[in-house]
Parts: sequence; structure tokens; C-alpha cells
Amino acid sequence: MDLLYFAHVRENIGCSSEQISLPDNISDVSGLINHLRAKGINYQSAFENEDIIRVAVNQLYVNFDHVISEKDEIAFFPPMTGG
Amino acid sequence: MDLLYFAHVRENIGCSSEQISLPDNISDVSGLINHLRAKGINYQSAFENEDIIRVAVNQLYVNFDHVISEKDEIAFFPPMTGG
Amino acid sequence: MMKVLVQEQDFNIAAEIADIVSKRTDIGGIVTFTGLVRDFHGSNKIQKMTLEHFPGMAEKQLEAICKTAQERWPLLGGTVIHRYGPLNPGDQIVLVITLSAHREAAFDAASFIMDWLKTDAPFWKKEETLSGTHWVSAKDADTLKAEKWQK
Amino acid sequence: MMKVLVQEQDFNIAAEIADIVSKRTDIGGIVTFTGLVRDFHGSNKIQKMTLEHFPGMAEKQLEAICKTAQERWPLLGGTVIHRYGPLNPGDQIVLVITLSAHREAAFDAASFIMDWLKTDAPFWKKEETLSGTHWVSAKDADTLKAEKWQK
Repeated sequence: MDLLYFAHVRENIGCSSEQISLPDNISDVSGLINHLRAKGINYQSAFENEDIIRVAVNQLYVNFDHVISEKDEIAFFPPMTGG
Repeated sequence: MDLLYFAHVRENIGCSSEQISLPDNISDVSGLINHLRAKGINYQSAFENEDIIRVAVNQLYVNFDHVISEKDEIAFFPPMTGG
Repeated sequence: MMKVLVQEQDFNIAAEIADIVSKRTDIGGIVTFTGLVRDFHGSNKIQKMTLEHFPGMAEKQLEAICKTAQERWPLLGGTVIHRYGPLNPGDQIVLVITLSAHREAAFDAASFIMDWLKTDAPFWKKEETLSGTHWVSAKDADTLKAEKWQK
Repeated sequence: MMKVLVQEQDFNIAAEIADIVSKRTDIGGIVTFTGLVRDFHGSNKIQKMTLEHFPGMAEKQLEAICKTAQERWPLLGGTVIHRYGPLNPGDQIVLVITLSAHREAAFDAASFIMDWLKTDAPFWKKEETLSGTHWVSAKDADTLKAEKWQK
């Protein structure tokens, strides 16, 4: 699956996008975040405070309990500050 | 005193400004309107419906009971439709 | 301070914004309202319009409205231009610009100025339609809009 | 229909208005909001700003916000332009234009679009100050402003 990172999430992780295989036991966004945290200290720091993490699946905002699949594009970023 | 007329008041009376002497027995805008009505049918028609007459004395909006004097500039016009 | 102009000639919004914003870096938001002559008023097709005004008092009233807006909202400046004379459908009538550090103040002040301008600025519209010319009558709706700000 | 642009280059408000208004005579009011980079954020003097965005999703979100505004108010058109990339104090960030027969709809729709854009458009501001760079955090105030329209 495609993962995209923006703003401080991108800076903490150290890359703007990557491809991973979704493990069979992971079914939702929350599970994916936990899986990513296990990849290293940079991910732990990016996802440290879930209150300031927003997620879009295939460019639509979703909650952390949103069900995901291998074909999805998942984007993580902080609350928006447009305008 | 100077009298100014705008919009349909001006058109009904047939002039945009005139000078008159304020009779001694007239002390407010209401009195002036009655005095003007006596001047002819054009004034009667201009001041027929007082609900749609607005008045400014020396370029400030006032009510019909506003006290006036010989030195005042009095303007009569319909409700404003600016903007 | 706000700039007030009562003029017969047309205006250019970009030039008016540049005139008051140019080089300033303390402004967060600019709100503008431009009023245009519409070709329909109710079911009457408008061919032309003439705007009559009370010279001198018009400027004074616009300045008073701007002063009230500046006392009420933290404005960093602004402009009000109101035209008079003959106008055609599509022509610009009025321009209000408000500058503020924050967008809400700029929106509210511009809306306030427009509402008061409809009921308190000494301008009168005469419309020319196929069935003759007539003076536009003041709308109760506009009086109510102006009064809402007194709350 | 409204026009949505997400672009790095600057915009010209007069050209953008002309592009959607030109020759039309059914429009009574045009409201615009222009957002600028301020040189202060709280007590921090801002030297530069960078706007990061989510390409593709940004356009989609702006279009969705415009669609909602058009369903809610009788708009005759409009434009939303949001810039990204490096910006300096005084630079234009965002432009919203709304056209309507009546001024109130144009004001409310422009204000609505701005409120939602602050909280729902995938853009992130990074400020460069004398004490270093930092990402601007979302304001609770903006979330409340966006929520007020759900009433």
C-alpha cells in the first residue's frame, strides 16, 4: 500500500512517501499506526501524539477505526492550517 | 433659509433648491412642511406621504419635530437607496 | 483611517487595494464588496440607471459609517467608493474594502458598512425600464439589515 | 460552477474577477477575501513562510467546500485560489470570490468557505522566525468557526 506523510509527520519520519505490504492481522488505521511505530524511533516520534494526527484514505478524511486494504493510499498529517 | 430637494421630491416640486424666509410662527420641520404645502399643488404632491419623506438639517438626519432657524440648510428627500 | 470617495468615474479594485495595502505586512485579511447594476429588478428589465446623490452629505455619511465600523472592529484601514450619475447594467456602483489582522473583523465590518450604506447614505436610484422610469423604493429588508447591527 | 486553483504563482484579483464576471449583468454583488502572510504570529516576527500541500486532495477538498457553499447559498459563481510553496510577509496566500444577486449570500458564502478552508483544506504552514522554524498549529478558534456553520 502507498503511504504519504506531510508536514511534521513527514519531517519526523524522514520521508514523504513509501510503499509497504499491509500485514494480514491489520485491518484499520489504528492498527497501521501501531505497526508503523514498531519500525523505529522516527515513527514513534511522528505518531507520539495521536490527537494531532489526521488521516486520509484515498484522499478522503477518515477516523482511526476506518477499515483499510492493500490497495489503499493512506496519508498521515497534522491538523490543517490552510487559508 | 436654504431648501434642497432630491429624487422624487425634487421632481415633484420641480426644482432642486430654493431660498425662502422662515415665517416667525414656524419652529420645526413639521411646520415648514405645512408651510410649503400651501405654496401649491406640486409641493402638496411632493409631501403627500410623510412616511416616505426624510429630512436633513445642515446635512444631519433629524426628525420632523427638529427645531429649525433661518440659518439652516434643510434638505428633503425619500428614503435612501444607496449601495 | 479609511478612504472615502464619491465619484462619477469607475474604479479599479486592484488599484484600490494596492493603494492601501502596498508594502504593509501587518494585514492578514482583505475583504471587498463590489456592487453592480443588475439588469433585472423584480420582473422589470433595466435598461439604464441614474444615481442621484446629496453632494457633501454623501461624503459625510460615508465617513461617519466608516468611523463607526472602525470603533467597532479592529480595522487596519479600508476604502469606500460610491459612484453617482448614469450607469448601465453590469457597471460597478460601490466598492467597500476592509483590512484587518483577522478575517472575521474584515468580513463583519464590510457587511456592516454595506448594510448601513443601503439605508443611511444619501443616494437615490432611478431605473429606466421598457415601461418607463421610476425611483427605486427603499426595501424594508435593508432597514432590518441595518438595524440588526444595533443589537 | 466555481473555479478552483491550487498554484505556486501569485494571482491578480482584478483579472480573477473579470474572468468570471465579464459581460454578465445578473450579478448584484461580488465579495472577495484575500489572505496575506503577516509578519507577526503572536510575538514571533516571521521572516518567511512555506506552505506545504497534499496535491490532488487539496483541489478535491476546495471543490467539495465550494460545492457545499453552492448548495447552501444562491451563488452565481466564484473562485478559490490557494497558493503553496515559499512566501514572504505581505504575499497573497488565498483568494475567495463569490458572486450573487444579493449581497448577503455572497458575504456568507465567502466567510463559510474561508472558515472551512482553515480547517479542512490539506495545507500546512511552516514559519521561519529568528528563533527557528516551526509548523503552525491549528487554532481551536478556527475549528469552532468551521463548526458554527453546521448549525
